[in-house]
Amino acid sequence: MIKYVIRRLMMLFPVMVGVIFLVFFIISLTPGDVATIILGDGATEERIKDLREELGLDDPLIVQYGNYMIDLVQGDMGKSYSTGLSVAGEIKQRFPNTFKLTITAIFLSVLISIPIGVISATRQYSIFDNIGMIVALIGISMPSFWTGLILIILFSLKLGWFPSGGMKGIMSLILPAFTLAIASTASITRTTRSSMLEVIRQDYITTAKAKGVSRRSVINKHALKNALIPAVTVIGLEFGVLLGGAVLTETVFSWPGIGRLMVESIQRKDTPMVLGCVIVFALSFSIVNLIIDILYAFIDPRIKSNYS
Amino acid sequence: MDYKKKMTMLFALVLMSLTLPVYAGGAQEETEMAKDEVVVALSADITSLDPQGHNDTKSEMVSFLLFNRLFRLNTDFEVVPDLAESWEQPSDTEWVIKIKEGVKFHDGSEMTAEDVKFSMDRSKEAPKVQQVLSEVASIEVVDKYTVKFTTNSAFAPFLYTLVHAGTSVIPKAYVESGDEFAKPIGSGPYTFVEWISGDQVVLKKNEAYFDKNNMGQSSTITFKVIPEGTSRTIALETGEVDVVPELPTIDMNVVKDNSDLALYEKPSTRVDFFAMNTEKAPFDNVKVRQALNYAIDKDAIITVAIDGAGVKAESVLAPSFLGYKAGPYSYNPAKAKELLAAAGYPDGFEMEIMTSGDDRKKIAEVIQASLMEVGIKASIKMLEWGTFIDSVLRGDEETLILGWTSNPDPDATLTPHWFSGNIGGMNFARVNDPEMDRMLKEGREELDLGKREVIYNKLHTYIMDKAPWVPLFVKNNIVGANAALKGVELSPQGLWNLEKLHY
Amino acid sequence: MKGTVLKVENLAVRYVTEDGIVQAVNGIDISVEKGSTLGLVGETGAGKTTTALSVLRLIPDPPGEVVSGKIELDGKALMELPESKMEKIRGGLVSMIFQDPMTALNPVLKVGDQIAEAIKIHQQLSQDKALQKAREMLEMVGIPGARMNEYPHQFSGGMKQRVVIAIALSCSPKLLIADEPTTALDVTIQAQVLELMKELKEKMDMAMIMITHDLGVVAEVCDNVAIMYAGRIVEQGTLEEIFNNTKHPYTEGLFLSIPNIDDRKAELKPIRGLMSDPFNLPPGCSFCDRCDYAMDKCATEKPEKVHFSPDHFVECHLYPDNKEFQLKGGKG
Amino acid sequence: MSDRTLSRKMIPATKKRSQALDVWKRLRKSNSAIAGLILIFIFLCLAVFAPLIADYENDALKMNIIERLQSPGADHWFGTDEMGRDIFARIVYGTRISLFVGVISVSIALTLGGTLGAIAGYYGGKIDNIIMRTLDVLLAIPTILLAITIVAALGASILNLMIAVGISNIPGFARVVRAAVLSIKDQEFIEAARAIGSRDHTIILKHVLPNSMAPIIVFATLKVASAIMATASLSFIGLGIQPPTPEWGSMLAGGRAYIRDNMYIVLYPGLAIVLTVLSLNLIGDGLRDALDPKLK
Repeated sequence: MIKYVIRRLMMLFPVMVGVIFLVFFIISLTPGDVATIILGDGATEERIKDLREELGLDDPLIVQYGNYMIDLVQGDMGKSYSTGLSVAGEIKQRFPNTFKLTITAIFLSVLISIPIGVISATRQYSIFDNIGMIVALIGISMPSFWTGLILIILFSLKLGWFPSGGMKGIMSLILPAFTLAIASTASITRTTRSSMLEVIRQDYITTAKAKGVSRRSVINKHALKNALIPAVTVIGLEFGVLLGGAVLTETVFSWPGIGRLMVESIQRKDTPMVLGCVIVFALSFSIVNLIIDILYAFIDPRIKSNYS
Repeated sequence: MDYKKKMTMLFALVLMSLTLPVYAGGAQEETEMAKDEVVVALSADITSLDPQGHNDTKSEMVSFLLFNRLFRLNTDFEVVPDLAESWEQPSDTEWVIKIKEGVKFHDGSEMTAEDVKFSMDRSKEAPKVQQVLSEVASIEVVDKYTVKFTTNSAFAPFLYTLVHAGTSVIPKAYVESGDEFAKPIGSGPYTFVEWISGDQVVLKKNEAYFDKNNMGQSSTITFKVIPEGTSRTIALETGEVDVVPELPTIDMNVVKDNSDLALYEKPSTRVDFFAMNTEKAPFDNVKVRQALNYAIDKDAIITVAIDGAGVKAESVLAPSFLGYKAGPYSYNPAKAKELLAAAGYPDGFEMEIMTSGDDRKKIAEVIQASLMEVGIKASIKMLEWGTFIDSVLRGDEETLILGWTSNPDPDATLTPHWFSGNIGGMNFARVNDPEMDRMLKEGREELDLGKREVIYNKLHTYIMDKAPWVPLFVKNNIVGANAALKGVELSPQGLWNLEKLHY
Repeated sequence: MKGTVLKVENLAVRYVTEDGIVQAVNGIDISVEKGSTLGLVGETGAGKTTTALSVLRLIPDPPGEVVSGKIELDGKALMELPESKMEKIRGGLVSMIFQDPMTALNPVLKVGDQIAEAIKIHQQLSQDKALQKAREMLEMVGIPGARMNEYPHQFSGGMKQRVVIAIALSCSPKLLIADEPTTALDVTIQAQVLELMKELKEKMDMAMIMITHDLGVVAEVCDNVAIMYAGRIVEQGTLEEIFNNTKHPYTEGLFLSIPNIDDRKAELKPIRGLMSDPFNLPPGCSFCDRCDYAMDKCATEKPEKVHFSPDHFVECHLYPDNKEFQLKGGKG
Repeated sequence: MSDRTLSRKMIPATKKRSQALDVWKRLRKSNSAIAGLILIFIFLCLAVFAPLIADYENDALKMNIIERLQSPGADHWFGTDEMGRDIFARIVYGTRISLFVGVISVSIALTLGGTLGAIAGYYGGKIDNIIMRTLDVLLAIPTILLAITIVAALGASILNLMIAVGISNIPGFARVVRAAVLSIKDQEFIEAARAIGSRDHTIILKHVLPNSMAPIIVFATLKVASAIMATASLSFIGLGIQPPTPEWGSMLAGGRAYIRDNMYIVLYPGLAIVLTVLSLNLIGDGLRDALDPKLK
């Protein structure tokens, strides 16, 4: 098991190296000269040239990439082009906020979608099944900035239940987390429902019933645990969707997270900051999926014995 | 225990562990009833706490509270002394300025001429603000409280350059300590408490401020970052913030109709304009440029883009500027068509409008619609700000939309925009006209106000005749605030003198 | 005889699907005496499993529905019981062993827990006591008690079937229904498992229904045999009567399609054709289009029961008029 | 029931037709999928017959300051926007753009990702490893963030938007196609094709892909929906389709400041997105259920 985790972590390295190169490459395509952008209006040719040299912008892309990687290995993510602040420091401040938001959203979404999925499956084709699924699907069909604004108007302006934005206390977490959560409710509900449908047709469910296990207990003890296995995979994948969704939600709810930071940095062509954000996004996404894979072992004993 | 219960418990636990510490903070805040705190909404985070490390209005608001400059602008944009005690001009190129004695930095040390020189030298080198003092050749310390500036040539608007945040005086010892402005030390009416990236900047009143007449009024000022316009207005309505310096014009009525809120409006000096690249056909043809001046419906732009919160711009500067003169154009599509036909484009042509930002996008759309009326097919190219500026400097654009706020001396705006040497810089229309260059030089070197006015008068007429721009409008600054908030002052640049805000 | 454990009368079950209605069981009568074994024989789709599930009232609904029938288990009329009472009966009075041990055990629960669960439900024991009993059951079916903490995937097929048997027998049911318990197993394991079941049956004095299509298994363990075809019992009798005095052409066909160990050169004579479309059963005898003896009326009239002894009956048009009719035994 | 089990075991050629029929039969049973199909059909009609419904130049593009910000009524069914353009007309024409962007970007992803996935799945081994590990790089970046980065690099335009959304969906399609190919490539009829000497690309194109189409179609349907959503998200960030093109996402993003006083400006484009995305999802879900014999 530990061996497996280590092997998986090792596999992260080539992926991260690739991710960084890819982003490096894409950003290099972005029009606009960083030096000009940093210096802004009225900068002299000479100053621009100096700065380009200072930042190593005239080196071939591959050299710039190499230099970045060398620094990165030494734990140095560089300084933001636009603010001069340390990228690592900035990310350290911002990332926990995004993490807090996405984790809460995942839990909210699980809390909503697993019961809907289970009930829909046990009452396939019932009204609940139809309505439950449609409600879940409406969730992913709404652009989150639109939903967010409507929620703010409704729940903070009209009803005054929650703050309209910012990051102060548990109350301020609810609206953004909910906005984020409803976007991923559908796929988790969908997966739970279909895997539940599959599971409740399995022989071992009949075995359990034949033992005299009550209906409730058959669902909760025998079926759910099996049905959760595919659902858990989707939860892992949805984490990525949520991280992406955070970009919009953070803007609407003035949440000081890393998603907003990344978009702002892309717009400023702030390469070190964008790279820092991407690294953190990719790492956390990969690690969450690793955790999910490990989680399988606790749900599904068959997988545990496959680890080597 | 069944799995549902387990999941619920797990969720509750995670939620608690995530939010408990934060929640404690929230509760504390609620018990603090006395309203001695002012929360200002910002549309974007500040970029730096180093007054010479930024060049944007948000960071400037914070810098103005933390630091002092030798001079400052009052709400009418007149230069008034800040740190300066007295000043004189021994020659056309020399300025000797004496600073107030006994000004203390937040760490208790005293400000000297040494700090002033250090700050100005640093400013000239700082990438973001190096252009501010570009006319200054050297700075010398005369005595403990006196410095001497020498400019490259006679430079009438010199004092105006010393109001820029980039010329803030910072303690030499602090900068040399290598803290890199993590906890900035200034001399201003407020001291630094914390900056939570992307969230807020908190400042505390400086009880030992040297200028007893301009002391900070409320004990804390918090700048909260709220990027989304609608959210900013709502935060004002729910009381989460006390003042919104950049209230979306669309929400003016919401604020007006709410008796708990107050709306402040004041004309700005910012001219939003449509510039044509005179190096590119068909905009090298003056008739085409004039045609566009007739074709664009400025009233529609004002209605659509800024909800009526402004006035038509008739020339390249705001009317309040020295030597202002309105141009001859009015909305007249028929005349525009005539001119286009005369220029050889009776059926119009295709062109591209380049700009950046959501507000300008709307302007672009109205222009696009106006031009459609006279047969010109315009496409809009939206770019990110950085990319936009870069493209503009390289002259990639055919036409562009931009706004320009400047210090109140006309030269600070006219020279960058019209001097041929600034092609590749802020000379957006890429105008290379010796006559214009001559008038500009004359204006900046003329120290007599009356004569300057005449020169600039002629210049306005000349520029508008050549018509490289279509000046669009001068927008009002709109500030929304809690009706109970006192000390809300506006300058042409917007919310001003924030140290006066209090309940 | 010591009394009747199970009595099924006129049971009819159908499945309503999108493609039509499947008449799975069409009015059958069964009774199982205490301590005896009834073999329910027929090919796939004949309705054997449906019959078994009806006894447990586990027909999946939808799409399945019991159209008519009375089921009496140990004197209780099951069709009238509320679901909560029925839960007490399942696994308590009557247990079932399923065809495929590979899928019959919950992959995510330890086998010990799966056995103990039934014990806990029916004998109101504490978790510890139930686990203790589960260990005993496991040992009884020949698996070391220490393996109770393992998961199903750690067991071989035969071992899994033993676990399933342990679950089924854990509460000493009066009736055990075994649905092709050996089909999915290797031939060598089959004999072991059968032997085990037989042994435990004797020991616990249970009645048993053995569902199978394997006449060898029937010969091994059954006292009585019912031959099912397309939802009907076409012939029923004691083991002796069915094997030595075969009356129904279908039964005969079954015998003719097994290889004869004594005469390896003998030609196999499989029953021709496929079983009739269950969505659309013919009005007469369901077997008639595959029957070598078919007559005109077979296609239109349902045959009546003809008794040869109190236990032995057949549903076939050959007999009402000529009770002495002899099947050709594959020779004609 | 037994005959159904049998029919599934039949040879692929006949299987395909009967399966399609079977799927349609089951799909028809699902009310929500049918509702989705009807809605999409309506939107398709709007897209195709847009010129019969409204005048592009005059209703959807032309500024009309006098009639700006009019509430929905007889003249303007969905009201007018801040430039006095008819929102209904813009939504009708927006259907073209939204569906186009969704379909094309998915086609890009399907073509590139599908090819990679098919090659990886069919050849397996080293090739599989190289392709999939490379795609892991793309997969490690959340889709929308990747799309944002790419659009920022290429500049905002319809084409670039489709490229960005397309590229960021490549790994998803590669995975689905690869899984589908894996499940089919060892079946006997593929062996048979190989035995009679068919070439690899013929086998992949003629035998493997047609038989692994089902999960791919489902995935593609759902992805068209998410591509439309991604376009809206990019508009919000300011990287959307350029004005005055009436695109739902940019109508929504551009009109969001009016949400307080003139709710309808964002209500109707929002509803258009919700309905389209919802119906695509309903169809996708219905198809998925109909294609999955286990879920019957």
